[in-house]
Amino acid sequence: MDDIPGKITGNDCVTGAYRRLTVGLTRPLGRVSPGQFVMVKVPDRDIFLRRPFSIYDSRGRALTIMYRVVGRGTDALSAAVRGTPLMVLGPLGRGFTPGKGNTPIVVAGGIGYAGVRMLLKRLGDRATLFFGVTGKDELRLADDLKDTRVLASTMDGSSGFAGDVVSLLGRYLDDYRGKRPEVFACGPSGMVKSLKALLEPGRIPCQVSVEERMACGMGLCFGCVVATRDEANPYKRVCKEGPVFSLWDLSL
Amino acid sequence: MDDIPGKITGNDCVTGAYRRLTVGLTRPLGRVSPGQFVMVKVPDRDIFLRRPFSIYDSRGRALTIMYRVVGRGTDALSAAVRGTPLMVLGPLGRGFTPGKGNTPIVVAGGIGYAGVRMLLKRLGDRATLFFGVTGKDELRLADDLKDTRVLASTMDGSSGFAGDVVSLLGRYLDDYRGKRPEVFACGPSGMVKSLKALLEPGRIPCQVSVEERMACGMGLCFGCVVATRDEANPYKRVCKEGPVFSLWDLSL
Amino acid sequence: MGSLAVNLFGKKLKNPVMNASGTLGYGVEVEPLWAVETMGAYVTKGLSAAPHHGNPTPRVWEERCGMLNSIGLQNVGVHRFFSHYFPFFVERRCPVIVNFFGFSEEEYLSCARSIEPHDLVVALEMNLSCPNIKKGGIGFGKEASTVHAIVRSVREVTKIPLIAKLTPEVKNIVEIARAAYEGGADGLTLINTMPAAVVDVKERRVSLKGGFSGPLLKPVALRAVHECSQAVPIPIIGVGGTATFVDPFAMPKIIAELGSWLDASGLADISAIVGAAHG
Amino acid sequence: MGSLAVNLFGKKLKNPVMNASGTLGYGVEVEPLWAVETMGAYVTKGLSAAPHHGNPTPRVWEERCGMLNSIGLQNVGVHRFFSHYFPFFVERRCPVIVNFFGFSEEEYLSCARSIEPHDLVVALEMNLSCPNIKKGGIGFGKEASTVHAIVRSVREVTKIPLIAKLTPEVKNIVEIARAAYEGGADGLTLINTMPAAVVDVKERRVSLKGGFSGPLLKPVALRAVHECSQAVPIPIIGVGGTATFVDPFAMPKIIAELGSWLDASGLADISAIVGAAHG
Ligand SMILES: Cc1cc2nc3c(=O)[nH]c(=O)nc-3n(C[C@H](O)[C@H](O)[C@H](O)COP(=O)(O)OP(=O)(O)OC[C@H]3O[C@@H](n4cnc5c(N)ncnc54)[C@H](O)[C@@H]3O)c2cc1C
Ligand SMILES: Cc1cc2nc3c(=O)[nH]c(=O)nc-3n(C[C@H](O)[C@H](O)[C@H](O)COP(=O)(O)OP(=O)(O)OC[C@H]3O[C@@H](n4cnc5c(N)ncnc54)[C@H](O)[C@@H]3O)c2cc1C
Ligand SMILES: Cc1cc2nc3c(=O)[nH]c(=O)nc-3n(C[C@H](O)[C@H](O)[C@H](O)COP(=O)(O)O)c2cc1C
Ligand SMILES: Cc1cc2nc3c(=O)[nH]c(=O)nc-3n(C[C@H](O)[C@H](O)[C@H](O)COP(=O)(O)O)c2cc1C
Ligand code: FES
Ligand code: FES
Repeated sequence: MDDIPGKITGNDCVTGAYRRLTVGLTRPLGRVSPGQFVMVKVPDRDIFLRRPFSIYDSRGRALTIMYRVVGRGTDALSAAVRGTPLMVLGPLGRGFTPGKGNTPIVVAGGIGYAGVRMLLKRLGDRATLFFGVTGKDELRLADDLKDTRVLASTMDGSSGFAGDVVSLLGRYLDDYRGKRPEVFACGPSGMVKSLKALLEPGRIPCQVSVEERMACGMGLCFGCVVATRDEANPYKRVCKEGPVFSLWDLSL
Repeated sequence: MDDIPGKITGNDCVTGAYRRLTVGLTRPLGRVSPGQFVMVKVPDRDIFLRRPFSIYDSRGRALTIMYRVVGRGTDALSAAVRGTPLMVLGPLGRGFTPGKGNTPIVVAGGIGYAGVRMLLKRLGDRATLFFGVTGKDELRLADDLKDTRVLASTMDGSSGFAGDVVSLLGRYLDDYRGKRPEVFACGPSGMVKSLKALLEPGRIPCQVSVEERMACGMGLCFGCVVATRDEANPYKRVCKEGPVFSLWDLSL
Repeated sequence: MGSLAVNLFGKKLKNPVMNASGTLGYGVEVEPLWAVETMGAYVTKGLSAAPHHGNPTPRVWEERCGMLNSIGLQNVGVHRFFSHYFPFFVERRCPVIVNFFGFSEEEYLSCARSIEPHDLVVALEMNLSCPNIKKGGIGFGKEASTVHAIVRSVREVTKIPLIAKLTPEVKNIVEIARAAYEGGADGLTLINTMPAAVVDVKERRVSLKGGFSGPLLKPVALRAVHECSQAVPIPIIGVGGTATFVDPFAMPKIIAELGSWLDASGLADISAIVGAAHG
Repeated sequence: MGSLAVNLFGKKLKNPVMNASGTLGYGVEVEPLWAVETMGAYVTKGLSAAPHHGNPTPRVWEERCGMLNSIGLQNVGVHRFFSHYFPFFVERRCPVIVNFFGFSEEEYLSCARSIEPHDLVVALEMNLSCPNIKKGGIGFGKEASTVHAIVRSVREVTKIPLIAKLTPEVKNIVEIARAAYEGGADGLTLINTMPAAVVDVKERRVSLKGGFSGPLLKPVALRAVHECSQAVPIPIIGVGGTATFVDPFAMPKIIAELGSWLDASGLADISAIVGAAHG
C-alpha cells in the first residue's frame, strides 16, 4: 500500500455515464490481487474525501479504473483533463481468492464489471462471465475481454437474455453440477440478494465484492462496515476485511 | 455598481512583490471617480471573501489594479494566469473630490500609489506627487506618470530624499502658502498619522484613503469601519462612507 | 409555473427566501444591484432601543469554510431605523422582519414596545445570542428558563408575531426551542453564528474572536431545524451557509433557482415540501 | 535542531502531535504507510468495558468543509484492546493515550478500573460526549455538575493520569472545563465533533445525522482552547481540523513541518510557545 502521485493520461467515455480513467503513476502500485481497490483523491478542492474504485487494470506505473458518474465526486472526476495531477492510495482491501480446481463463474451487474475485470483477465478462458446490464449499449463495457465466454442479459431485452443476470445464471446452473462451481460476483445489492436466493439450496461457494460509503479506505474510521453473521463482531470493514466477502458470511 | 465577469489579460511583476493585474471585463465598469475601488473574487476556491483593490485604471472594459503580495489572497492572485476568469464588483465607495481652485498635493506611501494613481492622471500637471518608498526599485511603481512632478523619498536613501515622505513634504509645505493647498493621501497608517501632525497647525484640507479588512465591500456587514470624530456615530464604513475621508474627520 | 409564495403569520410572502440578519445592511445598500423586494422579506440588522457603536476593528476575518465576525451589533437604533430606513421598504412594499436585541431584559422590552404594528412588519426576530450584562455576561439564549422568561416578557408587550433566534452554543437546542415556544414565540430562526477564534501563528496571538458563519454552518443548522421542527409546531426559518459576501447576487439567484427547482420537481406549490424530510 | 519533545504527565513524548481518537483505527492499520511511533502518542479509538457493534450504515458522509460520522463507537472492548493490540505499541515503544467511554457511570468506572498502569500508557482520555442511557440519553459532558461528578468518580478508581475530552455542544465550555478540573482531571482534550445533519433534497430525507469534523472545527476548537487554557492550569490537547482521511500522511507531515517551523523560528524548544497566544 502506498499513496502515489500520478497524472491523468486518459479519461474517456465508454458509453453513457461510464468512463475509463487511466493514470500514469510516479511509482508502480505493486502487486495487486483482483478485486482490490484504490482511493482516488478527485482533483477538485470541493471534494473532501477520496473515492474508492476497483482496480480495473494495473501494469507497472499505468493504472486504469472504470467508473460510472453517479454524484458529486464522479462528476468532478469526469471533468478532469489529461495531465491533471491526482493522488492514488492503494492497493487496498482483500480481493478474490479463487479455489484451485474450481470452475469459476463470474457474475457482474453494470459497473460491477469493473470489480471483476482483473479477475476475469487472470482466469482467462477458464471463466464464464454472466453480465447483466440495462440495455445493450452497456455491454460495451466488456468489449475488452477476449478469452472469456460472456453470457449477457439486458433488462430491456435489447441483447442476449431479457431479464436480470441472476435469472440468466439460474438457467445455466445445472450445467455446472459436478464441476465444483465457484461464483465471483460484483454488482448492486439487489443482484447480490437474488444471487443468494439462487445459490442457497446448493450452498455453492460464492465470493462477492461489496460496496459501502468510505472515508479512509484503509481501516481507520470504521465507516464502511457491512453486517456479517459473526455474532460477536457483526460489522466488518469493507475496506479492510473486504471488499470481497464470502456470500455466506454476509447478513443480507 | 455591478458585479462583472472578466478574464485576466495580464498579471505581471512591476518590482519585488508589486504586481499589475489587467482584466478584460464583459461589461464596462462605468463612471469611476478616482479613489474608488473594486472587490475582486480571487480565482481560488480556498479564498472565501473578496479582496478590495483601488481602481488603478479603467477604460471601457479594461480594468487595471496594482497590488502588493502580502498574504493568502494576494498570493493566490499572483498565481493566476492569463485567461483565468474572475469576478469584479465595482466601482465602490466614495473617491477623492478635489476642490476647485485648490493646488493639489498628492502623498503616497508604497502601494498607496495605486490609490491615488487615477487622481494623478486626472489632475495632470496641476499636481505634485510626494512618493515615499523603502528603496529606489519601488519608485518604478510610478514610472507610468508623465505629466506629474514627482518628489521621491526612500527610507534607505537609495534615491531622492532620505527619510519618510511626510518629512519630505514638510520641507516643501511653505512653498504652498497662499496657494490654497489641498492634500490627497494614501498610504500606511503611520504615514497618515505623521501627515496629521504635519498639517495640524495649518489645518490644511486633506483627504485620505483609508484601508480596513473588508468582507462585503458594499456596506452590508459593517465589518470595515474606521473611527471618526462623529460622536453620535463614530464608526463609519470604509467601503461605503469611504474609503476617502477628510483627515480632520478621522479619529486617529 | 409553481408558486413560491408562503404564508407567514398570516402574511403572504412572495417566496420563503430572506437574508440573514446583519448581512444585508439596512437594505438600501443592495439597491444598485437588485431590488430588495425580490426577497420574501428583508430581515433588518440587529436593532436596539438605543444606538450602538459596536466593536473596534478588526471586525471580520476570513477562515477556510467561512468567516468570523465581531461587529459588536453596531446599529442606528430602532427609532432611527423606522424614521429613516423603513420608508424605503414601504415604498417598495417589501415585508420586513425586525431583528432586535438588548443587553438587559428592559432593553429587549423597550425595543419591542417601540415597534408599531404595520402591514409590512411580518415579525420581530429576537436575537437571543446577546450577553446579559446584568447576569455577568451570560447569553440570554443559553438556558431554557431564561429563554422562556424573556420570550414571555417580550410577548406581553407587543402584538406583532415574535420569532426567537437561537444560538447553537447551547447544550440542547431542542430544549431551548421548546422553552421559546412555551414562552409564546410564534416562530424560530435557527441558527446564529458559532463562537470561534483565529490564531495568528506568526504573531502568536488571537487575531479575532467572534461568530463563525458561512458554509460550515449549514449542516449544523440543518440538524437544529430537523430536530426542533419535530419538537415544536411553529414555523422555523433556517439560517446558515449563504455566502452573500462572496456572491452579492446570492439572494436573487437562490430565488430564481428555487423557482426552477420547483418546476423541475413538478410541484405546484413550495409549501408542499414543508416537513418532507421528517421522520 | 530544535526539540519537539514535550513532557506530558511526567512522561516524555517525542513531539506534541497525536491523532484524534477514532481516526486511526487500532493503530496497526497505518503500519504499511508510516510508523505509528512517529507520533508523540497514539490515541486509541473509543474503548468500552464491553465490546460495541456500533451503528448500521451509512456511517460517514462528505460535506463541504468536513465530514459527518455516525460510527456509533464500534470497538472490540478494552480487554481485547490490551490483549490483542496493545503489544504492538509495546513492541514499538509507542506511548498510548486510551480513549474510553460508557453509557452509564458504572461503564466508565469498570472500563477505567480494568486498565493497568503501564509505562507506555500516558493517560486515559474520557470521552464525555456519550449519551447517558440512565438519564434519558442526555450527554455526560453537557452539565458542569455531571462532568464534575463523573470525573471525580473515575479519578478515584485509577492512578493513571486522566484527561477529560469535551464536546462543543455545551452552553459554556469554560464552565465545563473548570468542572472537569475541579473533579480531578489532569488534562483536557478540546474538542469532539459538532452535531450536524445532511439532507438529501432529492430524496427529501435526512441522509445522516452525526458528528461534524474536519477543517470547519479548527476555529471552534481554537476558541475553546484559548478560553479554557486561561481558566484551568492543566495541559490541553487541541483537536479539530486535521484531515487524516484526505491525506493519509497528514500526521508524519505535520510532525516534519513542525520541526522545520521550529527551526525557522529560531526556537530551541517547542515548549517555548506554550501559552504564547494568551492575553
Ligand atoms: C471497494 C469499492 C470499489 C468500487 N469500485 C468502483 C468502480 O470501479 N467504479 C465505480 O464507478 N464505482 C465504484 N465504486 C463506487 C464508487 O466509489 C461510488 O460510486 C463513488 O464513490 C460515488 O461518489 P460520488 O461523489 O460521485 O457520489 P455521491 O454523490 O457521494 O453519491 C451518489 C450515489 O452513490 C452512492 N455511493 C456513494 N459512495 C459510495 C460508495 N463508496 N459505494 C457505493 N455507493 C456509493 C450514494 O449512496 C449515492 O446513491 C466502488 C465502491 C467501493 C466501496
Ligand atoms: C479600499 C481599499 C483599497 C485597497 N487598494 C489596494 C491596492 O490598490 N493595492 C493593494 O495591493 N492593496 C490594496 N488594498 C489592501 C488589500 O486589500 C489587502 O492587501 C489584501 O486584501 C490582502 O489580502 P491577503 O489575503 O493577501 O492578505 P491577508 O492574508 O488577509 O493579510 C495579510 C496582511 O494584509 C493586511 N490586510 C488584509 N486585508 C486588508 C485590507 N482590506 N486592508 C488593509 N490591510 C489588509 C492584514 O492585516 C495583514 O497584515 C486596499 C484595501 C482597501 C480597503
Ligand atoms: C456580519 C454579520 C453580522 C451579523 N449580525 C447579526 C445581527 O445583528 N443579529 C443577528 O441575529 N444575527 C446576526 N448575524 C448572524 C446571521 O444573521 C446568521 O445567523 C449567521 O451569519 C449564519 O448564517 P450564514 O452562515 O448564512 O451567514 C450576523 C452575521 C454576520 C456575518
Ligand atoms: C470516524 C471518527 C471516529 C471518532 N471516534 C471517536 C471516539 O471513539 N472517541 C472520541 O472521543 N472521539 C472520536 N471522534 C472525534 C475525534 O477524535 C475528534 O474529536 C474530531 O473528529 C475532531 O477532530 P478532526 O476535525 O481533526 O477530525 C471520532 C471522529 C471521527 C471522524
Ligand atoms: S473507509 Fe474507513 S474503515 Fe473503511
Ligand atoms: S466591508 Fe462590509 S460594510 Fe464594508
